[in-house]
Amino acid sequence: MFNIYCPYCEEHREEEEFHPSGQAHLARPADADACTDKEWGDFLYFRKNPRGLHQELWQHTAGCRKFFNITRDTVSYQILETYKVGQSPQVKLPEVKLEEPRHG
Amino acid sequence: MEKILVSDQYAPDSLSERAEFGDINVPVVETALQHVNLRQVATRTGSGHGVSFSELPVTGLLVLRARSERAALQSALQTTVNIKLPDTLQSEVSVSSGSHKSVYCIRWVAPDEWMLSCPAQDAFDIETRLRSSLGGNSVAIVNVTGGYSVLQLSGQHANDVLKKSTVYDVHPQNFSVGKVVNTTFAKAQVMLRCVSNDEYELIVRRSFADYVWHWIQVASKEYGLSVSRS
Amino acid sequence: MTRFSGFSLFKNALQHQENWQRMWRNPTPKAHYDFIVVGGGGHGLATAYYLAKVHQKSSVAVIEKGWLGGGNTGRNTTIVRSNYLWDEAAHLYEHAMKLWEGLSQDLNYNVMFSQRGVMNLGHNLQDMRDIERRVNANRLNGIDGEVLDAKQCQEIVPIMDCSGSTRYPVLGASWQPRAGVARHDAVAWGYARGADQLGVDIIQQCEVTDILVEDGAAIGVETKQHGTIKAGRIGCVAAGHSGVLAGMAGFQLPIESHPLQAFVSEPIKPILDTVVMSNAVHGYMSQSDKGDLVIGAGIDGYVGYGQRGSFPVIEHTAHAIMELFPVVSRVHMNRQWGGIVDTTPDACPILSATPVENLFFNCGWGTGGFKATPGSGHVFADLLAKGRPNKLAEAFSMFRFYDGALIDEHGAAGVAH
Amino acid sequence: MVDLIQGRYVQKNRLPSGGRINRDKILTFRFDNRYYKGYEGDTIASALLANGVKVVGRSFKYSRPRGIMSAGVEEPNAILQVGSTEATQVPNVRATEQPLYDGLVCSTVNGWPHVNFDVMSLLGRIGGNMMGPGFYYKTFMFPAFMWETYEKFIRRAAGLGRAPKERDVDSYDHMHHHVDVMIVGAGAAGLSAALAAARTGVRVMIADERSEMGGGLLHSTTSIDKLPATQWVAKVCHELDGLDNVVRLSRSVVNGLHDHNFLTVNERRTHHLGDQAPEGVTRERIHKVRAHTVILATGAHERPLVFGNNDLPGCMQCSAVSEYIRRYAVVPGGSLVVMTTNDAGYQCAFDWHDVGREVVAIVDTRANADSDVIAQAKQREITLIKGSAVIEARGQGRVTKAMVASINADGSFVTGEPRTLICDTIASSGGWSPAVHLSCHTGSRPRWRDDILGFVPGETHEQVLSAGGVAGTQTLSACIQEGIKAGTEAAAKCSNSSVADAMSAPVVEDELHAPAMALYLVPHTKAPTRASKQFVDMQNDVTAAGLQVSTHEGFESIEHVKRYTAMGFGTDQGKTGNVNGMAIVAKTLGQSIAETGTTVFRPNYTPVTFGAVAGSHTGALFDPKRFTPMHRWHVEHGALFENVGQWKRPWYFPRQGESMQDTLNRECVATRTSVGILDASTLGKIDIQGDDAREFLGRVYTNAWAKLPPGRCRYGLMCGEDGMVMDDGVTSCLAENHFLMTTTTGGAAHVLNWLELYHQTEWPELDVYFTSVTDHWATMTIAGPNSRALLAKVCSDIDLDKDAFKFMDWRSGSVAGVPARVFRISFTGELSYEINVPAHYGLHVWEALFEQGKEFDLTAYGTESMHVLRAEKGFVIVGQDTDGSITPIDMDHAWAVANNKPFSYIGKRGMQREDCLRPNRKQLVGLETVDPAVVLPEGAQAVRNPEQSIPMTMVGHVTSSYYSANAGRSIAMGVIRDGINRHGESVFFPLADGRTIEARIRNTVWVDPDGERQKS
Repeated sequence: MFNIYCPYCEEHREEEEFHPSGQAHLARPADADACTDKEWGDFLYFRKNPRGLHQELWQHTAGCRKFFNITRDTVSYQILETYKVGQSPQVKLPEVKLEEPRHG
Repeated sequence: MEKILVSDQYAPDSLSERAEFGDINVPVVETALQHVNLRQVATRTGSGHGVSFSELPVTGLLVLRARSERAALQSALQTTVNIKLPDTLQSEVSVSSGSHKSVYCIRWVAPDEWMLSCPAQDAFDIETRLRSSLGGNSVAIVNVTGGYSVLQLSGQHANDVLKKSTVYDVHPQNFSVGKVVNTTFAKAQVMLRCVSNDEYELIVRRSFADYVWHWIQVASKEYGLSVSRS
Repeated sequence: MTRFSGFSLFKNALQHQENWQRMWRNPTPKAHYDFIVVGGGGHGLATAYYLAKVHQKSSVAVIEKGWLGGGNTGRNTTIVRSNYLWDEAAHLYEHAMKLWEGLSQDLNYNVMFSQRGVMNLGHNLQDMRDIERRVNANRLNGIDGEVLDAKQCQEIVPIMDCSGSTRYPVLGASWQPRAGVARHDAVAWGYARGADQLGVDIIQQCEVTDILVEDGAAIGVETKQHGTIKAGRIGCVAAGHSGVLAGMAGFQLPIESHPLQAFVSEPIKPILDTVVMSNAVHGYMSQSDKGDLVIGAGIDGYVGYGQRGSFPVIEHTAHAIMELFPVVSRVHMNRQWGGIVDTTPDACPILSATPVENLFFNCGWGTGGFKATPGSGHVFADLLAKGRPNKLAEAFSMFRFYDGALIDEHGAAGVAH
Repeated sequence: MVDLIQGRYVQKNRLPSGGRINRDKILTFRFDNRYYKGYEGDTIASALLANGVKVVGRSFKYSRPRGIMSAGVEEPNAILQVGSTEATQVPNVRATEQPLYDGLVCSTVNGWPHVNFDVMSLLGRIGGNMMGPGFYYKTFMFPAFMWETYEKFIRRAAGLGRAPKERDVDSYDHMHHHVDVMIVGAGAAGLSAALAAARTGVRVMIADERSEMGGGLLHSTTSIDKLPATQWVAKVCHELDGLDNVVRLSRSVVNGLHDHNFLTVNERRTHHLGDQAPEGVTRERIHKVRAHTVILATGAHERPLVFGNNDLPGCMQCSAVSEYIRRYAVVPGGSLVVMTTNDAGYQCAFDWHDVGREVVAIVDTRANADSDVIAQAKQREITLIKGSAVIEARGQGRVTKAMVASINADGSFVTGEPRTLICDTIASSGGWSPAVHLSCHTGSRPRWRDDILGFVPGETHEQVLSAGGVAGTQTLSACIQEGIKAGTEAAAKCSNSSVADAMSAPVVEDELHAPAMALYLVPHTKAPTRASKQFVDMQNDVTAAGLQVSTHEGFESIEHVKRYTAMGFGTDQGKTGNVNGMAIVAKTLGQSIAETGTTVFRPNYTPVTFGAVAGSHTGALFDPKRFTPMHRWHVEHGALFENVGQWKRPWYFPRQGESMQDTLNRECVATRTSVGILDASTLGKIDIQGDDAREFLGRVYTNAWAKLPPGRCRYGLMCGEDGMVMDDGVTSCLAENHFLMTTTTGGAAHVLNWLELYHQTEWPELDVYFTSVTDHWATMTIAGPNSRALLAKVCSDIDLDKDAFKFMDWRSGSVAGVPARVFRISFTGELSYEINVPAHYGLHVWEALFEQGKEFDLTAYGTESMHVLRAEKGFVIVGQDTDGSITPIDMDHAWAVANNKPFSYIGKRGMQREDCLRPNRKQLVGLETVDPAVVLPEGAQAVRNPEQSIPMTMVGHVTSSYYSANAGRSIAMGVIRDGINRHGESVFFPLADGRTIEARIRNTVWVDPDGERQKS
């Protein structure tokens, strides 16, 4: 069970106070109406799901109710950093090769 | 389909004597635990005093929100109720008058959120004065007086009851007098304040108050629970 | 290869068990196969088995990075049922159910498929509406199902608290008599033995490190232990690792891999002869032939490949189990563990071509993978053999997440596991 | 009766003095219907051994008699049923762990008619040869239909103990702790670590599974700082108890070490007192501990050696023999043969010898070992047989002989003729397996060390240290030193004021040790498949031969072998067997143990009751019940309640003699003809303030909000980004920058988080604040033609004139003397007011309305009538009429979709995806049964052609269906493919009971189609 540092409360708190909200830094397309079905589908459903370092969004639901980001290793479950929404992570993630998938 | 549902009761010691009321123009105020009739329970308990419990009368509660205009809120508070926003996270600022302690108390909730408590009858007035003092500033004030029940837990085993109930580190070394945290309380949530050594304030959502009361009864069993009149 | 029977057991007993044959070979991989199945769990081995058996493919390899059945096959709570709400899912799982019903004989390997019935409880009025809806749909799809009231539930499961005095009283249930449980490891081993007998090369301890793509088409895999192995078509069936494999081929999947936890009690004398599931209070339980109570929990909310989750999930499940079966209070929980489940947004699998030609994925089974094993392998073998989906697979294309034709099994109660 | 039997069962193996037992407190207990006596301080196992009881169980597969093998948690055999009443039955209690108390009742879990004369053992002897590994997979397949019959027989043999049939009388709880240093295990290393850490002032917790701390020191003969070890232990415990920064937990098993140093500790608070916990005390407690640093000082388990018939009662671990003698003053037999690969094994022979019983021989598998203990053996004139091994035990139901033969140097074969030694106990020691279990729980893999012949904790990314036996350390002085070092280091990590050298190492004199021999399976003159059974995992009857056969069959991974043979899957989780098993597999495959793999343990270290895991969250505290301010009134007026999420909502208010339908008819008719009242307090309510509140609403709702003026309300529809309906409710404009949003009861929390998510992550630039006010407001809806007249009686400061206070207006004023917000909105289609007052006035206002409503026969109605009334008007309930696959267009709510808004609101793009635009989607329609008396079942599936064969093509289903007294017929709603274009067509509903109901598709409005009433 995780021990999570809330960057807003500036304390470590137990996982039970938090709720995970999926991949971090998912940006809603600025011009949603101009998106193709594929672009919209990518935003809606397709995720990095890495085995290793991952940036994810959590909410301090039982505490300050703020959303914030965590860089966490999805295998060792170690949390490398937590940072506020709008801030940039300090831990660099490995490059992932991603070609443009064809819509077949 | 045969539908089975149970007629539901509150937690033990439930239905109390009905409050009498005649003239409808005299509103009857009910706290969340009115049905338990704690006053009556208080006269009956005598078994051990490891933990003492009480429900405060309806307390005025205002949620205060401000981001960039925190300073404006600060000064509005100072002019209206002469109180400051807490400087540090998870802390409170109280103002007392006379024999009453904490007539006003502001608790840190989040970087842009505080909870102000005050006498119930003042809540509307304070809200109005704050609003007029703030003018067009982007600050939110919400009267949530009816939304919560304010409970007090004290005694030499009060801290043990908290350890059974919340995941937060309530060891006095970490949770010292004047600290306020929002955290879990069993399967409910609580705004928890360390009022003094072995004395804690629990602000819980009104609809959960009965559950919290029931939980406290079970968790205090081994220490002896006494209910104090409030 | 020895056929298993009472006679072979007797004969081997006389020979002090010294003459059993290997169940599968340990072949050295060839440079090229017509078909490579990545992943030696139940689904992958079943795929290989049906490629060889139904489609008479002779050049098939299964590549497994660890040991056969070492992923979710050996970690799940072994429930088999087919009473899914939506037509597409119901047809796929019922296809699997029909294969389950003859599987031990087909494989000559007793997978201990025990049709002891599965009960999905309803605890509120909306649960009961959803149960009615699902059972009605099942019946018209030719899948057995009944709606039970609380009294009938009590008769089938005497240890369950159906008194009505619980926090969320049991109002009724859906009941699929043909559903049940099977012995998970045996499924992998049975398929492995069957596939090996039909000439499939099963290569264990061989980790795929890259999927080789040329001109938009997959041509083989790079492995850690055996270098490059080329292939005509590649099928990835690696629950818990699908996203990683897709990344090797250069695309993402609509999948997140989450921990799913389960636990067993110590063996006790039988008290539960069926499978009881409750989504509303989050827990399900059956009892194995050894006497262990096998209990499943909900999914942890974060991505996790650690084959473990967080303790509160275990606690919540224990609360639910105690609520339903108060007599287990003094029974001991023995062991807990976790699997990695690939969850999709609509709680339905992906059996699909991909943006890379000759590369196919069978993944996203979420919590429902084990029960589909024979059907999944059968349908995926067809997809690999022919290169295009058959009627059962059609709806499960990964591209449904672009056009929006989701099959939303989240929408119906009692179907998440 | 007790006295009668007592004479026959004297404690013949109890020594006249010694041990850590209280001889003044004699305890009587019952084992398999016979009474025995023991002393306070005994475990069941020590008391049984004292009484000369040999057989305590039958094995699972072969039904062989089994005796007590160990003295601790690693015990595989002595698994008992404990409990004197039905409600206090506990299955599968390890006799070696359970303290004895007066009146304890226990019994063996297998064996019929008696554990000493088990019929099944005949079957086991005959069938045992057939039941090799994988037995079940290879048979019972023919004929296929017989499997279920076979399985019934298999299940009959299932299980060890039994669950009680009654509800538990005891309670359980949890407690959270946050500490700097958590020490697991209170042997020499753990106690040293605790003291070293505690003296620095950091927060320390130490937990140990036994009733007394001290571990092996409690039966040790050595001295520490010139004190007997037991006195040193007492001194340390005393000091720890005097420090207020220390929590010391005995009888507390650390069962799990989870991520980020979170530990679960199972404290058995009353197991030593009796069946049932004393009043007010929980039977077990789980301490949930978050620690900065964890020190594992869990020690090691002695490995018994694997040899022929090593499961016979009388075969024990060497250390267990010592422990019984020295701690419990019990000698488990008369004549002892010791077999050991190491020096530690000698101690039990000395202990046995020193209390005056016969040591037949010490059989040392090493040919040339030389060390202090060997000298001591000679001093005692104990027969020492070097370079040999006990290759087989013999005896009927208990050991009577040991077959001893010389073996070669690496222990792979027998070199000499076996000879027979007469004895009743064979103690063996194959070395020590560090108790690495906890170190594995977060994914770390233990590492094999050839020098200590055991696995030690592997690399970890957590702050976890190990000290003592678990780290492979074998001398007492080193254990203590490591403990001090770990304690000091751990304390320094979390404290600035670390006291350097808070503790110096006590003086301990170690003996000279000779290296141990690597031996696991003792060779036999015959191959394992032909020799008498050599057990590796006693509980699951896994033999050396079974392991070899498995590898021959292709199960080469240790994980495969374990699963194929069930090795390590017992309740002891392979504490004594796993390493032996791995060694045997490694040897069969010609690999080293390190190559063969490692053994990974999962929580729990020892089994823990479900009651303990659940804690207090059972029964009435399973889940919170949320009550509205008017709940008391509902209870007093006979309401039946419906669970809606955690809320208790009045479902309906039956009167004497009414059926449910009678009640609904009465409630619905009263509402439409006079006035009804609904407690709507559970609706989610969110206060929204800020200059951009309006803009924000426009982005999260599908419809337009730009022009809603203060004083007005509007229905809003909310979708997910996929365009599917997610929630709905009325939102009111309180002021230009202030709104009150309502949500469904079940959706309240989700919607608030949804708004926060979008505000905090997507649109932080918008000036807006959200606050839940659900609990603040008591909400009551009065509906019906008389609702205005009723309101007028309790409200004098709002102009209720129909033109002054119009439909979809809201006003503030006072109701029954209480400040209120009154909303003229309607979910029934009637003239209707929703009165909101602060919750503490809720009951007052509610009762005032009833007081004043007498003349209108004001009728309370519940959620069921609310459903009927809204369905009569075609109003949907999100979550009932929708299921996450319905767009606003599908719901026939195109009117609530404003696609000309400048911002692409949430859901807009989603509902324009290809599949959402296709024809033939399921759409919400009314369904009118041909027979008006027939009510369609909710959930019934629709087909266009009822004559088709199965599988049928289904075109939709019924979402809501009721009998409507107001419409005088059944009414229903459902989703039907292309339904909006097919009004007037028939669909058919084939039901499970054989009926097929025909219904015509129509609009969803059954009452007041023009909507005149709500505007009246």
